[in-house]
Amino acid sequence: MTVIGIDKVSRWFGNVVAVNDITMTIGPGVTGLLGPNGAGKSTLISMMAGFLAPSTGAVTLDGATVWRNEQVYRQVGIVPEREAMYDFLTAREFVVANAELHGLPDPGAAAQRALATVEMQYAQDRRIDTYSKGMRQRAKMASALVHNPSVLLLDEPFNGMDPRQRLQLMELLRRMGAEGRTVLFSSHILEEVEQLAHHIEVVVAGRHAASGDFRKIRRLMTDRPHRYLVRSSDDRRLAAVLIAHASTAGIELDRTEEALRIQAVDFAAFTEFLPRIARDHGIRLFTVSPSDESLESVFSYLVTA
Amino acid sequence: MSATTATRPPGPPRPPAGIPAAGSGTGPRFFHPTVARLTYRGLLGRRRALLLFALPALLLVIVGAVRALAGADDSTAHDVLQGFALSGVVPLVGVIAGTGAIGPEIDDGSIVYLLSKPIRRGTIVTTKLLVAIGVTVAFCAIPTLLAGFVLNGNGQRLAVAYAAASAVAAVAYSAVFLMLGVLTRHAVVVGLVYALLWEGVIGNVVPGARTLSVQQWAVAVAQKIGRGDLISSDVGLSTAVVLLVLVTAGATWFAAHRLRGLKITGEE
Amino acid sequence: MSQPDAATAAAPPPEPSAAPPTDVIHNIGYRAYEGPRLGRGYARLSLFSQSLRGAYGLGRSAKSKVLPMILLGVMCAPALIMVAVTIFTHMNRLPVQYTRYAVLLQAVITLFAASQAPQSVSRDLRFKTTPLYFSRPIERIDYVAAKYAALATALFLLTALPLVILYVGALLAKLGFAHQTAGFAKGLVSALLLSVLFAGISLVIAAVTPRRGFGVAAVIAVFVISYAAVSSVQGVAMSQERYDVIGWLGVFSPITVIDGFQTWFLGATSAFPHAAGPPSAVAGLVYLLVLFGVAAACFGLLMRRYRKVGLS
Amino acid sequence: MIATESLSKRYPRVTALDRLTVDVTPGVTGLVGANGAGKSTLIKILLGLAPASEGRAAVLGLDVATAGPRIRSLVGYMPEHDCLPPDVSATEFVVHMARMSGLPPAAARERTADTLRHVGLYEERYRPMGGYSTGMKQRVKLAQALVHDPKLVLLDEPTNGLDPVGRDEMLGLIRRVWTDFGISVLVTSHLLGELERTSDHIVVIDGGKLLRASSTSDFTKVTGSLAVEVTDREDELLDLLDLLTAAGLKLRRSGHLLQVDIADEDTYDVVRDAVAGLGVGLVRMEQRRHRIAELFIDPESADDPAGDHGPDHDPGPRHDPDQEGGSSVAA
Repeated sequence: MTVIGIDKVSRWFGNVVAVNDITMTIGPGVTGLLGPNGAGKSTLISMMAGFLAPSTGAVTLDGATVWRNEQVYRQVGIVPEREAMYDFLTAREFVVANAELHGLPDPGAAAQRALATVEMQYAQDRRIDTYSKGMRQRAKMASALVHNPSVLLLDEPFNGMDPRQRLQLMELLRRMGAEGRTVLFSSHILEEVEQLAHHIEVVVAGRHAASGDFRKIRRLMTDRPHRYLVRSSDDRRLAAVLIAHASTAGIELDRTEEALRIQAVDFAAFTEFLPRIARDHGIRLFTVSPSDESLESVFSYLVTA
Repeated sequence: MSATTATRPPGPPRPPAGIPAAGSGTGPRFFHPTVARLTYRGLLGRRRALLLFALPALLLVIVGAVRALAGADDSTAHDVLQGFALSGVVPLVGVIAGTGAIGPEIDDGSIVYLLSKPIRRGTIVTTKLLVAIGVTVAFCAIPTLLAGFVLNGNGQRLAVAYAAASAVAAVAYSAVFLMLGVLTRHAVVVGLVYALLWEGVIGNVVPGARTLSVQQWAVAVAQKIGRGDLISSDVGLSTAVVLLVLVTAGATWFAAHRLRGLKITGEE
Repeated sequence: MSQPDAATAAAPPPEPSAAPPTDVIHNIGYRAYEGPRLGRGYARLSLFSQSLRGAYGLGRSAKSKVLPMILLGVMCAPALIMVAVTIFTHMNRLPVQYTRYAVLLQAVITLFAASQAPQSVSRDLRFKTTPLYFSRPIERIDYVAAKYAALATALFLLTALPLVILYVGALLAKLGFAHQTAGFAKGLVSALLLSVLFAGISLVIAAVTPRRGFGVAAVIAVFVISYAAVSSVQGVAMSQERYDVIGWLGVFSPITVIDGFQTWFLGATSAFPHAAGPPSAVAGLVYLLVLFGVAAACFGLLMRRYRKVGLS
Repeated sequence: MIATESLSKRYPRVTALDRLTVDVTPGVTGLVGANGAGKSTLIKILLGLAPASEGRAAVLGLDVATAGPRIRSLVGYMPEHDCLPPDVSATEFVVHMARMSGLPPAAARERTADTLRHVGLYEERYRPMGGYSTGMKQRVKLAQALVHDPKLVLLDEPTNGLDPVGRDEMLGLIRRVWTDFGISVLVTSHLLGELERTSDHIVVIDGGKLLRASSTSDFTKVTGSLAVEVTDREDELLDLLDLLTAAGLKLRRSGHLLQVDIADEDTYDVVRDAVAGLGVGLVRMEQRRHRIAELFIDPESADDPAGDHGPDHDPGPRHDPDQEGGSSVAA
């Protein structure tokens, strides 16, 4: 169980502030780091990886300072965003070298374990420069896993992967998280983050915008009515009873969709009221579909707030 | 927007199968064989390695032509060894090997695989330096020795003297260019300008600059070894040795210092 | 008013319905293009002119104009001085032969080739613009030919402009017209051949690497090292009084190839030690073959280089 | 627009395309394929830049083997990677590319100004491109593919590297290229959800072979199962599970969702009443749609498109089966 602590961290480059007074704690499980381009995600990951000193504040790993502390790498595995590796090596040579650099007692065996984890043994004796993007990504992954780290930092790991490779990597990260490792990855693909991460950290313009389960974050946005699309056996009657209820701010009939579009101001009251009232009036509900509950909506609310 | 703090769910229960298998405690201090292997393969595995072979080959071709033209002539041998081998081939090979030992890795970002390991960064620098020195010596001092024997059969011990000078210069050049490789992405260009202009032209022409030229320090060593009075340096041997050691150690320390503070961010 | 005057004048007082509409919303949405699509030859010419202009920094940032313009200035300055000296001291000939000028200023020419060849081709590789070119109606040979021709033309401008200055100056100084014209013509011929040779060699080197710095350094290194090697061995041959060897050695570096060629075929005075040009007709022929062979080989190598550069 | 017939491309070590026969009609067509297997090779062949090993292909009715330059003057191409020199302005660059496509100088300038405006680049078009954001660069790349008014554009991963907002804007732009400009689009992407939103048709290539090609609505047909989510409290979810099971419904849990097989119309009422009876909130109840991703799932877990693996290790939030309420599917 390893915890990354980020305490009042800022990082500036000249007058440009990339990370602005961020405090967060990343614990075991899978955490997604989100933010628009240029929000400071890479800077933050670089600081967690010990590649960049915070201008102020402290980045720690189980209490130990990360910057200029090579010993933390015994517990940290890093999958960098950049593609370059030692292309003139085979994956096996590359991962063995990484194991040796970690000073592992049996580098060969450790490398085989790591390559097996990412299912790359079939291609381990080919030079890395013959690999596709997805294979490279897995070789990078193997090198990060070879010393069995308790922390994994991945910067845009899904970049350039095809659908099947994405599914495989997602499965692998999920497994790593389930084993109790602290897995932090950044991504722009909200669909994937939604499927993978228990927990998200959102950074906007260098500031820490939100933290937690995105659905719970959504519920905290009490100033944003929840939008619903509801289809029923009797839309007009349903609309009439709903509009009388305090949880509902507005209803309109969408003729193209043949459904009701509802704005609910009190999420809890509305979701409980709807099935009850429908039952009491004998209205059959076909579709009850929230249209801004997805991570995508939550994210865009956070970014534009 | 209201404050957003959601409680996080408890993490998955099981700890990792085994917290990192600790290595052998304190690692090697000056030389890490794996770093050396990666460096060495990187140097000889990239396209610029061709230049490492081309320059000594060119030296030997020219030397062969000169020998055929002029026979075994001490003065000619001295001119070629100093004017072409020591002031041309050695700095150029030094640039390629010195910057090539670390520059490309920093440039393409693959250095993170070395830096994200429990290894002192000083060790990475000294290991890479040793490899660069080895390569430079192999591709300079040995061809120079051969060239000397071809030219005049080691008359006045010129071959040995200049081979030794090449080796000494190789050490200093490797350190200086390795440092350049850490400092700037344009290390090869800066290094070439330095090698061609300072060492090749100014160091040979402007008297004052000669005291501050690795080449002249190396010549001081050659002067000590060679017989006869063909070889002459503007710098005394002891000054030369002190300067060589200072430059080598200083450059190495500075490279290590900069590598410790090397910032690595994403693509931008 | 959009109505043409003639129409208004000819027409009777306009009725309200025929009046041009004054309240309109024009459609500024997407417009289809119905005009001509000029195809391959035009595209090749566009690439040529863009590359040629680019060699002098035209159409690029102010910073990139600095070096080529300075080099052009440095290249012309000695010619201007010589012309001035010739005119004011009433010399009866120019202080330098037309054919010798480029040899004297080879360092400037080398610097120009070394700085502009990579800017022409390495940049396309580095910023991966090449795929965009090949997605246009040109073929590989068009790209290579346009780039080659553009750099050769840029070099020719660089080497020929000072010759023009010399020639005009010579005529102003009233030196013999026929003699000067013949010398000028020979100078232009070898400037042209030099441009083709230098352009080819520097483009081949530059096309190997996407990194401009490497390209610049490598081109300079190749020209300087080959010249240094040739002249140092020539020096040794000189001290051994082996003049025929001096003549032969010239084939091993670009500028000495030009020197040997113009010595044999254009009757120029050689810049080799002891002015020892090619020693025999065979040697002269070899110089000719080397000159054209290397240029052709460079073109071939460039074609080969871009064979694999499709879209990725 | 594009028709291939038994098109194959074999390299010494791999077969990139294996007897591919597809017919791409006007509109927006999404192209999905595994990495290193066929996509870029197909684009090369379509542009007449690489010969096919076997089979035929025609673009806009022109044979790729003989009419390469003609095709390339009528087709636009936006590469996946960066391709913009940083020290040139967008205007300079796009004008040059317009001329490379055969537009006379005056037309090249006018169309550049128009096209840059259409892709949403305004005062920054005179600044060197080195200072552009990823989103702006993608717009310039799109502009250079459109500037000569092609009949078809090939867009290779146009949303690569964009953040969510930038991606939305780019997808909107791609839709407009077809609906407003009347230019057909072939767009590749690894993000299947993105293609479901943008494309009229989708072609899936796997291992160089055609896996499936059909309209997007065919890919995303509704399934016979109902996704139900209630206000998330673990106990209530389990209670609901028991209640519905007791009512004789077939269902399984997947993360915080229950997937209920729709037996008949009454199923809706059973669910409604159970939720109302428990007094919990009904967050979601909608018919699941098929997703393209299902094509890439191993058969044994085929009913589980998001790759969830049962409740024993909670994978966290699942993807909404149909987050845009059905309106996302371009018909």
